[in-house]
Amino acid sequence: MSAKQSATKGPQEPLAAGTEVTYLEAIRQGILREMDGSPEVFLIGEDIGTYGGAFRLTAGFLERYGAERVIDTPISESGFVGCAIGAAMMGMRPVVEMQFIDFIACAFNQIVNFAAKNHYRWGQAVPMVIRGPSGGNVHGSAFHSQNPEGYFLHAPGIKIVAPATVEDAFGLIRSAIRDPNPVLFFEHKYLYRRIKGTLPEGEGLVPIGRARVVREGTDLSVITYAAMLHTALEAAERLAAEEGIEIEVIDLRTLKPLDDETLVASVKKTGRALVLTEEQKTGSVAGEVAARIAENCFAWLDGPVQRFCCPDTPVPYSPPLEEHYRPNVERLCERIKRLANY
Amino acid sequence: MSAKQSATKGPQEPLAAGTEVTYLEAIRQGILREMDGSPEVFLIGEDIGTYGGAFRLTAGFLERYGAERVIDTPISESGFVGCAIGAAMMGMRPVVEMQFIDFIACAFNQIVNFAAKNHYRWGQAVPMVIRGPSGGNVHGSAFHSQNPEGYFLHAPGIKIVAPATVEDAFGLIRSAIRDPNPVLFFEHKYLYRRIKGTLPEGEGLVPIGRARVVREGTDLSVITYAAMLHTALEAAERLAAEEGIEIEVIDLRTLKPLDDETLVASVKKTGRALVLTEEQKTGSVAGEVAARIAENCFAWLDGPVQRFCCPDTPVPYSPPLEEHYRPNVERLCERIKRLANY
Amino acid sequence: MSRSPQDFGLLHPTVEPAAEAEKSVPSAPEPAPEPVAMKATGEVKPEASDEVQSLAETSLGQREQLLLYRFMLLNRSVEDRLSSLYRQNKVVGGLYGSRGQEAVSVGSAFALEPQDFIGPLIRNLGAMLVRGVEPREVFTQYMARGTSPTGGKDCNLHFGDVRRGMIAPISMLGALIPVMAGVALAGQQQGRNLVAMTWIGDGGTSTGDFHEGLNLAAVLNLPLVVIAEHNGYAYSTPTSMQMRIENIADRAVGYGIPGSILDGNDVLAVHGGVKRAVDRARAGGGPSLVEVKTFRMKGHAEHDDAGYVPAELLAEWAKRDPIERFEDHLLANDLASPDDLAAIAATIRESLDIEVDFALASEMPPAERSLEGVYAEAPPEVAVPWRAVR
Amino acid sequence: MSRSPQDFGLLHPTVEPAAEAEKSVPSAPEPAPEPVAMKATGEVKPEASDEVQSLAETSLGQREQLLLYRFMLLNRSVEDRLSSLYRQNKVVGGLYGSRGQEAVSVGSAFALEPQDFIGPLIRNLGAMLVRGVEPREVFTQYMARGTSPTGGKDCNLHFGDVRRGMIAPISMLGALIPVMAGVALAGQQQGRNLVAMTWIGDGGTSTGDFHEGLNLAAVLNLPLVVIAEHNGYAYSTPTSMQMRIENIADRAVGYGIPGSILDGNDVLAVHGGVKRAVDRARAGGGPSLVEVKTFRMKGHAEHDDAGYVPAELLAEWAKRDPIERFEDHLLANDLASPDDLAAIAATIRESLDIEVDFALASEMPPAERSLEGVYAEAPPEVAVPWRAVR
Ligand SMILES: Cc1ncc(C[n+]2csc(CCOP(=O)(O)OP(=O)(O)O)c2C)c(N)n1
Ligand SMILES: Cc1ncc(C[n+]2csc(CCOP(=O)(O)OP(=O)(O)O)c2C)c(N)n1
Ligand SMILES: [Mg+2]
Ligand SMILES: [Mg+2]
Repeated sequence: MSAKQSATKGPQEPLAAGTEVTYLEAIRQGILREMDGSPEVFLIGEDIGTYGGAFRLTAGFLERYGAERVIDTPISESGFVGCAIGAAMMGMRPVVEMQFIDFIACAFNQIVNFAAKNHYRWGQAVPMVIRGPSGGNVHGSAFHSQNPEGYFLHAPGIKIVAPATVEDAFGLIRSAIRDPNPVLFFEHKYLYRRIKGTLPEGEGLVPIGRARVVREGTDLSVITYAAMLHTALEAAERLAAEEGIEIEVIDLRTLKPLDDETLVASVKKTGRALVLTEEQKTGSVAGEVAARIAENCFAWLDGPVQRFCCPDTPVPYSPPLEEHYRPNVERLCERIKRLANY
Repeated sequence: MSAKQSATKGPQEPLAAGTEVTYLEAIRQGILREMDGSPEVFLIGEDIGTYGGAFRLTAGFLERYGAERVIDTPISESGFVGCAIGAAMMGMRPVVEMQFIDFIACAFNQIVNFAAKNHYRWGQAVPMVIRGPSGGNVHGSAFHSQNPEGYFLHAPGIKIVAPATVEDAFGLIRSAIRDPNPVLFFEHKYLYRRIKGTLPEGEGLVPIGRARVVREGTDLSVITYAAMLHTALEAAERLAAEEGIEIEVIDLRTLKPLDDETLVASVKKTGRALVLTEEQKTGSVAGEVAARIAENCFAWLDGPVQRFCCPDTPVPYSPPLEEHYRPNVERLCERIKRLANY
Repeated sequence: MSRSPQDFGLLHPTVEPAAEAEKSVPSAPEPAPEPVAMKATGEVKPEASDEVQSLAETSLGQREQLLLYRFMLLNRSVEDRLSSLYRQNKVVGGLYGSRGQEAVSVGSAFALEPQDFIGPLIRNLGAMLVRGVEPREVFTQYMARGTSPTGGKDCNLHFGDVRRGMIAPISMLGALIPVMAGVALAGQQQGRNLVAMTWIGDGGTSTGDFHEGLNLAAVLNLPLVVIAEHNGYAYSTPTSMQMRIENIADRAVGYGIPGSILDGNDVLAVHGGVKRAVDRARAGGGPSLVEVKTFRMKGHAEHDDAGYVPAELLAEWAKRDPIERFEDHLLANDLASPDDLAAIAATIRESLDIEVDFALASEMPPAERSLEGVYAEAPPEVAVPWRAVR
Repeated sequence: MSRSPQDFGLLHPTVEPAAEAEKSVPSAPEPAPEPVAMKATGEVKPEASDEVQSLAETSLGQREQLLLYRFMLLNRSVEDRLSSLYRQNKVVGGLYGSRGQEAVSVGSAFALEPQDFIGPLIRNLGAMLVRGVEPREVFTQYMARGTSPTGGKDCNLHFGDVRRGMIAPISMLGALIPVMAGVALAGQQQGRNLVAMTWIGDGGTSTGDFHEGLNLAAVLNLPLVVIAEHNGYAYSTPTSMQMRIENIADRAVGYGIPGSILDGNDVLAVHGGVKRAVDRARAGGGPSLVEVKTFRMKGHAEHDDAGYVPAELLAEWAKRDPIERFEDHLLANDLASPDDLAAIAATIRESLDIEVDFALASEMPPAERSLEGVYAEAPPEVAVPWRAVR
């Protein structure tokens, strides 16, 4: 498909509605439209210009928008996140790329102490996006596979978004760029070129703060996001076929602020909840979700709220280790069966 | 009391067992004993030598141990935490002071990516302590009042300790220094000079990883730590006297790894759990605790696991704002009554 | 270039000295005033990598010099009031001052244009006053009142106002430098022809963000002026334990940007030297690092008796008090009479009585306010029309 | 100073050239060998703040020079094997090489003593080999095998071994510098008389940790040598977009430490210049920043075709290939015959066959290992007896 080929190199044009694209292309298309529409939007990060980004997500952007809107930086995550904060306060809409999301740790102070607290402290909005490839399953080892959402969940003033589908990737990056707050946009690198979807008619905006019921079910709610959504859906199909268990699958999409309403409605309906995430279990988003369900759905629960996450270890490198570390469909089905029969 | 006076200035001698001391003095005494006992232990941080630290916790240490073991640094949290990591790998036992714990955000990458993951990655232990004043209630505003434990809870390889009593402060700082892993030791600055206790006979070590049942009760478990322990105990006394409700109060003491055993045993006994912490609620340690209880005690629960925390805002400055923001005895009693009557 | 207080929406009206009554329209430049010499008393020595500003000349005329004087005196007077409020337990939390450093904040901020931005730190009250901050804003902040610029949410000088070109810092030192680089970048992108200015202590130059921010600004050639306040100490840590160099300006070498050293207790030298950096930035010459040599004449904060500072050093620097020196200069050069200066002091005194009373009479904020405003509902407005960015 | 492979527990035995059969006891210094001149081909120019090493002299004798040669060739040969394993899909994840930069890693690590410590980055395989890393350790790491030094837990060169004086980096650039400063500090505290050495790319010098680490080391006067590998690019970013200066060595000025510039493609120049920094550090002279000018002859990683690097630049630097240059030198100065060099190459080839086979024959690690070892049960042993620290 020629549209898709142009996606990996050369200057970019917006692709037509209806075009089939990858998750990565959807993000690129979303940014492209926002940049076309708003001169305030600019990109900043390492190797995003000439090179087009480590994953080539911004290939062609430099040619299209010029060096004033596609800024290659020195290796200084704290520096360029700070720079984006300053520009955002001036009314610009910076979109910061972390080459790998793991490097966000180097900008932690700027994010949680400067960007996140600014509006509360003195009323000045900081509309910016920090995006980058997160997640594992690519044997990237401890520093190229992390899911840092758990670290930032605790920072008041931050929003966190983690799309699982092509449509959401497109609609959420656009909403993130338009949001007047600092938004962390965690892309899952395993999904970049592995899933496809269709570019919508119209703006295709997806609201921040709303979860989505991806599959309706009656027996148990699986709450998840990002790459694990696909694991959940596979398990749901298998369990429906093999065991007649009907799973409701919820894609959180936004991790902060959480969409309590959708969660609670689902769990009240099914009476059972399993939170599935790729995070290390302790201190995870999954823990926060589980705690909320436990608090808000107590009278409706027919079994304990369970979490299925990675264990509390760094992400291991070697394939057998990483496979053992990650939740997979088999083990998920087992857990669900146990909980469904609780 | 002359022993206590010497505590705030001049060279330090270990105080005798049985001496009544403040929480701050207990930490100093613990460090002093470890430094006397182990030449590997050294201190590093800002203004800890000549000045004796912003809270004078290390006053007199420079004179006693010399500049090689009490190292004043430039303002570079990432730099001196990194430096401590390197020294720790060499078999030293650095104790790093954050002048205020809020500044730990500047060393986030070194802590979660270097120190925490090192042993898992290549087998090299990193025995070090990072300690400093945390917590609010002193009108210190957004950057001198934080409880950062929620940020670090998610980092495999880290231990987190937060003592609430003089005895635990003494015993836990000693255990933290002896632990072969990176330990974050969060002192509560509100307690520094407000609570007293007695220096124990012997080493007085308190094991890391063990919670403590501070008050036995039958009706409801309040799980808490640090300054909020005292709020919980006050509420427990009041409710016992006024309502005949018997609260079991658990002091977590170690936040990572959590002592599931003690928690679970208590909640199985009381059937009701309220987690009380000074953190902002979302992404908190309280959430992790609640999720664990919900998962492990489901069949024993007579009411939802509840959290009583600060709201999801930065720490506000002005006294009425901060008082409104923090859990207090009155509101805690109300919550407990409601849950007890669930 | 002529400045008028209205350029910045300055100051409580009652403190305007009589001489200031007829003001020039901001956009109508006056003929360049006669340079007025000031006696050099600073001991600043040239170093290989530095340029030293001559203290013997200034582009500022009488009116501007009197403004400088008034801002310095106002700076000190506000802080003196705060000290006494502190002793009366009216200040909530710590109190930080800039005694002895007034020439730095005032002289440097005075080199800016209305469209420029500052990112002041805790010791840059003078710069904020120059930008039009009213003393009552500072008093209410320190006293945690509901009428404060942050409504009681944040403390001391931690407030900003983009309409007055002012970004609030966070406590973490260094963090503001990349942020001000971003302000400069946005100014460039938006065609606003602005300069961003910020300050950093000797201690703050040790932070990673100082390095990342300055390096980024240098590479992107941003109009950023960073003023390093070399005041002898970082809390209790002398500069010799903060860095292995004598002159912070030497750090400019590593960024390929101009570094200069100024006598920080000479407000004309500060203004002149900083003005050069500002002009260069505005002309597209990129960032500068301007070191000012000065001294912190009190403790780190009001609670700190600074017992670690040798008395001789304090005595030595007391002789170079920037306000007294400037008074001498004004008098010696017939720019003001003793009565003129007394009149300025009197109007400041009177106005501060009013400002303090306002703050004291203000209520604490309503408790529920603590829950408001975590998220913004609307983005900041872009202050100027866009130029085409492509 | 004479070195022997056993000093570092070096290398697979089969690659020892015959000339290396009788080895000196590590503690028995040999008489200083004749300096052997190498033809200077580097274009490195002196700058105000720099000292330029003469390329025309070395303290190393024939045996050491042959060792340098062997390590450089081994460095390249291991990487060539890795490239072909990568093409065969045997490498798990990315592959990073140091083609063209072998003289940097080898020449600098060769200036160390057995008690010293290195903190290598991804392009410092040569330094690790000098410290005694066996090629099989590298192959098994890149192939994620259970026999790898990390048991499959971490990738590529991310492994360390304090017994061989080697600290593993994390991916976050810059972070290793303060950590190596800490190694140097501990060495001082423990009276171990050691020097800590680490490397950083041109790009890595932009990080806050570079600044904080070097500044801290300077203030504490720690025996740390930081080698800045100026290799033209940081991933796709040319140095001109990373910093506004020509010479990274200029950054030393801001820390008050010596900065020097070396021809990074001349192993003798690297060794000589670094040795000076090492000697200074060991003698109590504190840290140094040593810039080596070199060039990254392949992409950032194996997947990167480096289309952004001008072909002429590559061609220019190809002429300065550090291994070929050193071969010319060895031959021209009768330090080796073509047969000698061929024999070294042959032994390397043979040994690498064995090493690769070992790695290929190794199993993947058992899955459950992923759960082990998050926490340490015991602290690291202190390697040397204590001196009194009080
Ligand atoms: C990152 C960081 N670490 C520590 C502190 C605590 N602290 C506040 S002010 C100060 C000293 C600042 O010294 P300097 O930068 O020289 O400024 P001065 O106070 O002299 O104006 C310190 C250590 C801080 N604010 N930020
Ligand atoms: C803090 C941080 N940000 C980004 C990266 C991603 N990254 C890996 S290598 C690299 C380029 C490094 O360039 P340089 O320091 O010059 O070393 P070289 O590769 O040229 O040896 C980048 C940006 C990283 N490893 N660490
Ligand atoms: Mg200072
Ligand atoms: Mg490079």
